[in-house]
Amino acid sequence: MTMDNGQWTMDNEMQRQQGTSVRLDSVGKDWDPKILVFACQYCTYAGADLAGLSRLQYPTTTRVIRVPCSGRTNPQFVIRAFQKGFDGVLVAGCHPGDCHFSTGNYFTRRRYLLMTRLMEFVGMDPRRFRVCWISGSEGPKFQQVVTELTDAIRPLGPNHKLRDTELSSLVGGIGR
Amino acid sequence: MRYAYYPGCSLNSSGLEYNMSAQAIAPLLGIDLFELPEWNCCGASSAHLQDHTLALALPARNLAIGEDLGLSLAIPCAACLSRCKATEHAVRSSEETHTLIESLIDRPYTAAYPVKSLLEVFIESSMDLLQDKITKPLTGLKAAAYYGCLQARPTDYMDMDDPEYPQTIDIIIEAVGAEPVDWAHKTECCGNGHPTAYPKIGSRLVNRILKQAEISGAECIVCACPMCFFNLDMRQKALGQKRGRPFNLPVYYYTQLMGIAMGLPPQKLGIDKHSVNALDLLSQKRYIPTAGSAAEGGPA
Amino acid sequence: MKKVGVFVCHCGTNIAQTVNCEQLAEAAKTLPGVAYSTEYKYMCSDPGQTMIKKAIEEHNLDRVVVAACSPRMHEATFRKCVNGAGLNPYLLEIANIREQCSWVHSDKTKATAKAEDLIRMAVAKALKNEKLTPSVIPIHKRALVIGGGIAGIQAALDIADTGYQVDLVEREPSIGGKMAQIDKTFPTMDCSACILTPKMVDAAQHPNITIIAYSEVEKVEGYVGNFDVTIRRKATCVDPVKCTGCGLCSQKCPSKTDSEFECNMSQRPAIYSPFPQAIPNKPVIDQEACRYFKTGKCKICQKICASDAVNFEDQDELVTIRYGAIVVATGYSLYDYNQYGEYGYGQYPDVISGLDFERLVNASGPTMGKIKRPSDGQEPKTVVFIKCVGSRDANRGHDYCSRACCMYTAKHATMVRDKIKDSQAVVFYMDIRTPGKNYEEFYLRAVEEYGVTYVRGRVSRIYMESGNLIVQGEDTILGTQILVVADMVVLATAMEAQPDAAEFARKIGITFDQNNFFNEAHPKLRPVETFSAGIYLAGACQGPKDIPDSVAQAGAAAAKVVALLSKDEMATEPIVAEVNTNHCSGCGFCVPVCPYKAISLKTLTERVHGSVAWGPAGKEITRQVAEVNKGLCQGCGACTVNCRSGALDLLGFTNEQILAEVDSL
Amino acid sequence: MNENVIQVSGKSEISQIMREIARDLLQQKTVSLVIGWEKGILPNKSAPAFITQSHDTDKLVFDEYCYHNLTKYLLQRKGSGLKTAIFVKGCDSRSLVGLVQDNQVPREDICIIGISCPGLMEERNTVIPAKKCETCYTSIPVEYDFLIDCPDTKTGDDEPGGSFAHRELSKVENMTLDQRDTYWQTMFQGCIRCYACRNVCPVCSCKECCFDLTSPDWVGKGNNTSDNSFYHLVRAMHVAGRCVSCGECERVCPINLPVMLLNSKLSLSIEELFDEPPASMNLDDTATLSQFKPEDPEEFM
Repeated sequence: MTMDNGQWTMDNEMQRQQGTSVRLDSVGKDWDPKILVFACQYCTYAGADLAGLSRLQYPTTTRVIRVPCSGRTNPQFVIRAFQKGFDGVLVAGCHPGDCHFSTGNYFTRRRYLLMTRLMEFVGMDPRRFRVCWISGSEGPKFQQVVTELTDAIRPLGPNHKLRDTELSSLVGGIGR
Repeated sequence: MRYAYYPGCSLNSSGLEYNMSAQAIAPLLGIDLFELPEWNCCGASSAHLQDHTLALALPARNLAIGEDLGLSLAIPCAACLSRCKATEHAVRSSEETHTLIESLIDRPYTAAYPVKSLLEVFIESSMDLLQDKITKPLTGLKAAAYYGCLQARPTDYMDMDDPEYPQTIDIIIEAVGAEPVDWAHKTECCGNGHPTAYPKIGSRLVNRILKQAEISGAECIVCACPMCFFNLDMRQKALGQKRGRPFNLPVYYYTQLMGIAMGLPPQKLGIDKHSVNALDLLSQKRYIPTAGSAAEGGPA
Repeated sequence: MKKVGVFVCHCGTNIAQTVNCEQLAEAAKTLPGVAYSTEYKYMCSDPGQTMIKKAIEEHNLDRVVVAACSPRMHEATFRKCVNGAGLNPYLLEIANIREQCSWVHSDKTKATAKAEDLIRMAVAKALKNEKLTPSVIPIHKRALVIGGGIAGIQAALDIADTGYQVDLVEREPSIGGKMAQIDKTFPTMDCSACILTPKMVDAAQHPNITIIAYSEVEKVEGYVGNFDVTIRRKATCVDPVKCTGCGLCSQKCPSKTDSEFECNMSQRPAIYSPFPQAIPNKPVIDQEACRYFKTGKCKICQKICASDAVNFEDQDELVTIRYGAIVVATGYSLYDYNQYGEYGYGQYPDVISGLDFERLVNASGPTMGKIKRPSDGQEPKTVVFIKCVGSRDANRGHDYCSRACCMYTAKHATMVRDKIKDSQAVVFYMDIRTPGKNYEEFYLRAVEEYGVTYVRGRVSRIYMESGNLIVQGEDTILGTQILVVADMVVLATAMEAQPDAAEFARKIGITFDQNNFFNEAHPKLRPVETFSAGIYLAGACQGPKDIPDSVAQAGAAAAKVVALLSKDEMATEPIVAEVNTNHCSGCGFCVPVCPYKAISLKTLTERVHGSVAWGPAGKEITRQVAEVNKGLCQGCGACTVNCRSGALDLLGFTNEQILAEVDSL
Repeated sequence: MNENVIQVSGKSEISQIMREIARDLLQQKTVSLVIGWEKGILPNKSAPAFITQSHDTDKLVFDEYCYHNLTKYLLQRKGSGLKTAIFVKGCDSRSLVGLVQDNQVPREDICIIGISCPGLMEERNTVIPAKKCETCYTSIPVEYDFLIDCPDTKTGDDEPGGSFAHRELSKVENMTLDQRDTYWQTMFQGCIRCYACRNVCPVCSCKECCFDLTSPDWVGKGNNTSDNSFYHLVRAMHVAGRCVSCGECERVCPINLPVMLLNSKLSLSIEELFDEPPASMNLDDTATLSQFKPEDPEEFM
C-alpha cells in the first residue's frame, strides 16, 4: 500500500489478493453456501414451520436464528454473520402492518433500506443479503425464498468480503 | 404582472368576445398578457380520446415555451386550462411521464411555473385595483355565475375553487357591484359539443341550466368558458321558441362585466356580437348609453 | 463450569428417517460445555421427560438443549419438565430439527450435518442463558368503563354482575349515548328507549357500579392491573345529594339554548337533564347558556329549589382512582353532511340526517312523533333517503362502509310509509348490505310489504325549485337520469370516530387507525384487546357497529376484564427489555420506538469523581437514563436495536446470546 | 432576536465582537465558561480555548483555521447544570442541535454564539479551501442566542446533497462491486482503530461506546481488517440520520480515511428514501431511525 497525494491507493499486490477471491471454477458445482436466517417468531419462523408441516423440500443451506420480532435483528448481527463466514444472510419478518408488536417491522424496513445500500456501497454483492416479509401462512414462500437465495449464491462461491480470515490468535484474539 | 397568454383556438373565433374583453381590461388592471409565441393546439377534447400521451404532449409544448420565457401561462378557455393543468399534474407526479414528455416535445419542461386560469389571474392580482377603476358599478344587476364542469374539476389538480360550489365568478360579480344569485346549477354540464352531435340530449342539458337560472331570479348569466358561452347564448333562442316563451337571459363573460363597470364602451368588449341581445339589459339598467346609439353590430 | 445436557428426539421416524439421531447425540458430546447427551424415540412422552429429569439430577446439568420439533410446539412442555427437575425453565433451549430440518430435507447426510449445526447453535445460546423469573404485578380489583352508551353500560353490568367494582364515566350529564336518541331498533322494531332505559336503571341501582357522569378522563398513568386514572368531574352546579330531581328548576329557567339531544330541533333550558329518563336524573347547569353566568343576574333556579341544591360556586374537580382494567367504549360521531356541496352544504332545512329523523319520529321528540319537515312543519309526502353519505366515498368522506345505514334506512323508509298515508319513500343506494340475523328479511319487508322504492344509484344534486326539493340522481339499473320532487331528504351519514378520538388515544396509550378508530390487537383473534395490556375496546369506538354487535363486543370485553381481575396478581413474561444504567446515556432513542410506551426516562443523581470540567469539585450531577416498565413491555426488542451502546438488552434474546448463535458455526 | 444579531462589515471584525460578547457574559456571570478558539502555537493553526475569566477573553480569535467543532466539549459538563457559552460556525450549530435533541445538553444551559461562517482553509494544506466547505449549505447557524453576522459567508452546494456530495460518492459508485470491496478493504486495513473519528464526533455521545465493551465483544481488541470494517460500517449505521456532515471524523483521521463517504452515502439515501430534511436542522426533528411512515418505500416483498 502506498500513500499518494494524501490518499491511500492500492498497489498491485493488494489488488491481486482481493480481486482473485474464490470463483466458481475453484469450487464444485455441488458446493452448498451457508446462509443465516433471522426469523421473527410470529411470522417467518411460523412460516418455516408450516413449510415443514407441508413437507416442502428446500436446500439444507439455512440455519435459522429465532428472534421475537424482525425489529430485534440488529444490523450488527448481519455484519457479524458475514465476518464469521456465512455466505448469505436473510432477515425476515411479518409483512408491514401485520407485526405482532404492531410497528416493529416498520422500523426494520427503514433500517434495512439503509443497510442494504450501505452494504452494496462497500462492495457486498446484493444477492448475498436479502430482507423479506414472510408471514406465518407463507410456508411455500419460505421454501421459495430460501431456494432462490441458495441458487443465487451458489454461483458466487464462498464469501470473502468482510470475512475475518486473519490469524486472530496472534493479535486479535483477546476478548474472543 | 406579466403572463404568457394562451388564447387557444376559440378565443379568435367563437370566443372572440372573451378575447376582446380580456385584452381590453388587462392593461387597466396592471396585467400584461403577452401572447405565447408559436403556440399550438392544446388537443382539448379530441386528443385525450385518441391517445393519452399525445394529449399530454400537445399542451406540454406550450407550457415549455412559457417556461423558456420564465412566465406562467394565463389561460382563458376552461378546456385549454383543464388540459394544461392535467399535463402539469402528470409531469409533477411521475418522473417517468416527465421523461417521456420531454423526449416527445424534444425540449425541457419541469412544470416550474404554475398554470393559471385567466379568472384566477384576475382574482389573485387585480381585485384591489379593480375597486379603484370602477366608474359604473353594476348596482341592481342580478347575475347567475355559471362555471361549467371544467373550471374547478377534477379536484386533484384544479385546486382553485370548491368543485361543488365554486365562488370565484361570484366574487367578481360582487366586485363590479352586481348581485350574484344563489342557484344550484353553477357546475351542471352544458353539454359541450353534444348539443350539436346529439341535439336531443344536449339541448336538454342547456335547457336545464337556463331554466334554473331563470327560476333563481337572475337577469343574466356570467361565465368563463367559450364553450359554455356558445351553448348558453347561441342555443337560447331556439330553446325559448320550443317552449313557447323566450328566456331572454343575456350571457356575459366576467371580463365583459368588469369592462362595463370600468366604463369601457361595450363594442370594445364585443358585447354587440352576442346572439341574445346583451346590450339592452345594460342600457335599461343605465350602465351604458341607450341601445339605439350603441347597436351597430347587433346579433351576429 | 456450565454443564449442558443434549437430548435428541427421534419423533418416531419423523426425525429419525432423515436425520441420524445416534450420530447427533454422539457428536453433541464433543461440543464445548456439553456434559451429557442422549437420544430417545419420543422425548415429549412421559418416559422421555422422566429421562430428562433423571439426567439433570444424575449429571448435575444446569442447561438443557432438546433437539426435537419446533419450539412453537413443545417449548412450554419441556420448560415445565426442566422446571420439575429444579432448573429454571429459561435455561432450556430447543433445536428445531423436525419442522426446519428432517421434514424439509431428504439427503440424510446433509440433513444430519444441518441438525448438528442447529444443536451447536442451541448449545452456544444455552451456555449464555440466565435464570429468568417472571415478575409479578398485583391486580387492583376495580374496573373503569369509559363511555356510557349501550356498549359501556353493557360492559359495566357484565363486570359488576361477577362481583367487581366498576366505575362508569360519561361526559354528558346522562348515560345512554346515541341509543337513547334512537326511536326504534331494527330488525325487531322494538322501541329503543324500552330496551335501553331498564339497562340504565340496572346500572344506576347496581351495588357494584358507580356512575360518574358529566366527567371526562384527563390522564392515565400506570399499566395493566395498576392504572392510575385522573378523572375530571365537570362542575354541575347542582349538589347531587341534595337534589331530588323534581325538575322544577328546569321548568322555570329563563335561559334557553338548542337541545343537543334533539339534534338542535328544539330548545332546552340552561339547567337541564338531556331527556326525561336521564340517569343520573339530576340536572346540570350549562354555564355557557346560563343567564347568571353570562350576566351575573338571575339565580331563579337557586331561589326556587326547595332542597337548596344549586351551588353557583361549584368548580371542576380532579380525582385520581386506581383501576386494574379499562374498557374504552367512547362510541362514534356522525359525519357532517354540510361538507357535501351537491346536497346543498346544509342550506336546505329539509335535508336532514338519519339521527335527526330518529328524533322527528320519536314520540317524545320535538314533533311528538309526527313526521313534520323542519322548514314549515308540513307533513312530507315524498321522502327521499340517500345512503352512503360520507361512507364509501374517498373524495369527501371515508373509504369504509358504516355498516348500520342500510338497515336504519330501511327502518326509516318503513316508518314513513307506515305513519304517513299516501306517502312515497324513495331510497337511493349503492349496494344493500344486510349481513345480520333477520336483516335481509327486514329489508325485503320494506320493499315488498311497505312498498319502499329502491333506486340503485347516487344522487348528484339536490336543489330547490318552487319551494320543493329536487333530487337529481341516476338509476344505474335503468341507465337513466331521474328527478324526484321531494318534500324531505334524509341522509344516511357515515359513522365516524369521535372528533377527539386521536387525542384521547394518545392520552390513554392505545393506537388508532387511519380513520381514528381504535386498533384492536388482532383483527380476528384479539378483537376486543388493545396493544396495551389491560385496556379493552367495546362498541363503535373500534369501528362502525350496530347495537347487537356493540353489545356482543361489550360482553366480550367484560369477560376479558373479569378474567384479569379474577387473579390477585399476574405473572408477566420475563422476556422483557432491561436497561444497564451504567451504560445508558439517556438519549431517549428507545422511547419513540416502543409500541407499548413501556420506556420512560428517569433522572439519576450521582456524585462525580473529581470535578466537572471547568467547574467546582465534588459536585453532584444529574443524568437521565431509560427505565423499562416490565408490566408494559412485551419483549419485542425494537428498543435494543435503536440503542447504540447496547445499554438496552432483551432478556432471553440478548446480544450475547444471539452473537453466540452466530459465532457457533 | 434581532438585537442579538450583530452585523459586522467583514470577517476581520469577527474576533473583536467575539471578545466583547464573551466578556459581557462572563462579567455578568451569565455563564461560567466560554468555549471558543485561540491562536495556536504553530502558524496557520487555531486551537480550542476554554475561558473562565473575563480578562482572558482577548485570546479569542476567529480565522479560517478554526476547524474544531467545539460542541462535543459540552458533554464534559453534562448534568452539572453549569452554564456554558459556546461559539459555533454554521456547521457546528447543527451538531449542537443534535446534542440537544439527543438529550445530552439542556438547551437552557447553553448560550450559543453563532458565526455566519466565511469558510475555512484545508487543515493540512492551508492555501486551499476546506473540502467540507464545498458541501456546506448551512454557513449561517441554524440555532443561536447571539449571531455574529458576517457578509462574506461561504457556501458550497446550495442545498443538501448537492452536486459536490454526489460527485464524491460517484467515485465509489462507479466502481464494480469487487472494486468497491477492494477499495474499502484497503482503506479499512489501514485503519489503526484509534477511535479518533468516534471521539471527535458530536453525535457519538454514548456514555459507553459499544466498541469499548468486552461483553458482548462486538469487535476484538487487536487490529484486524474485518473488525475494522465492522467498526466503520456500524458507526455509519449508528450516526445514520443523525450525522450533521461536520466532517470532523475525516479531519482528525491520522491516516486520511474517507470516513465521510460512508456518512454521505447514508445521508443521501435517507433523503432519497424517506424524503426527510437533513438531520438536526431544527430542535423539533426526530431521528430518522426512531420513526417510520407506513408509506415508506417497500423493497422487501
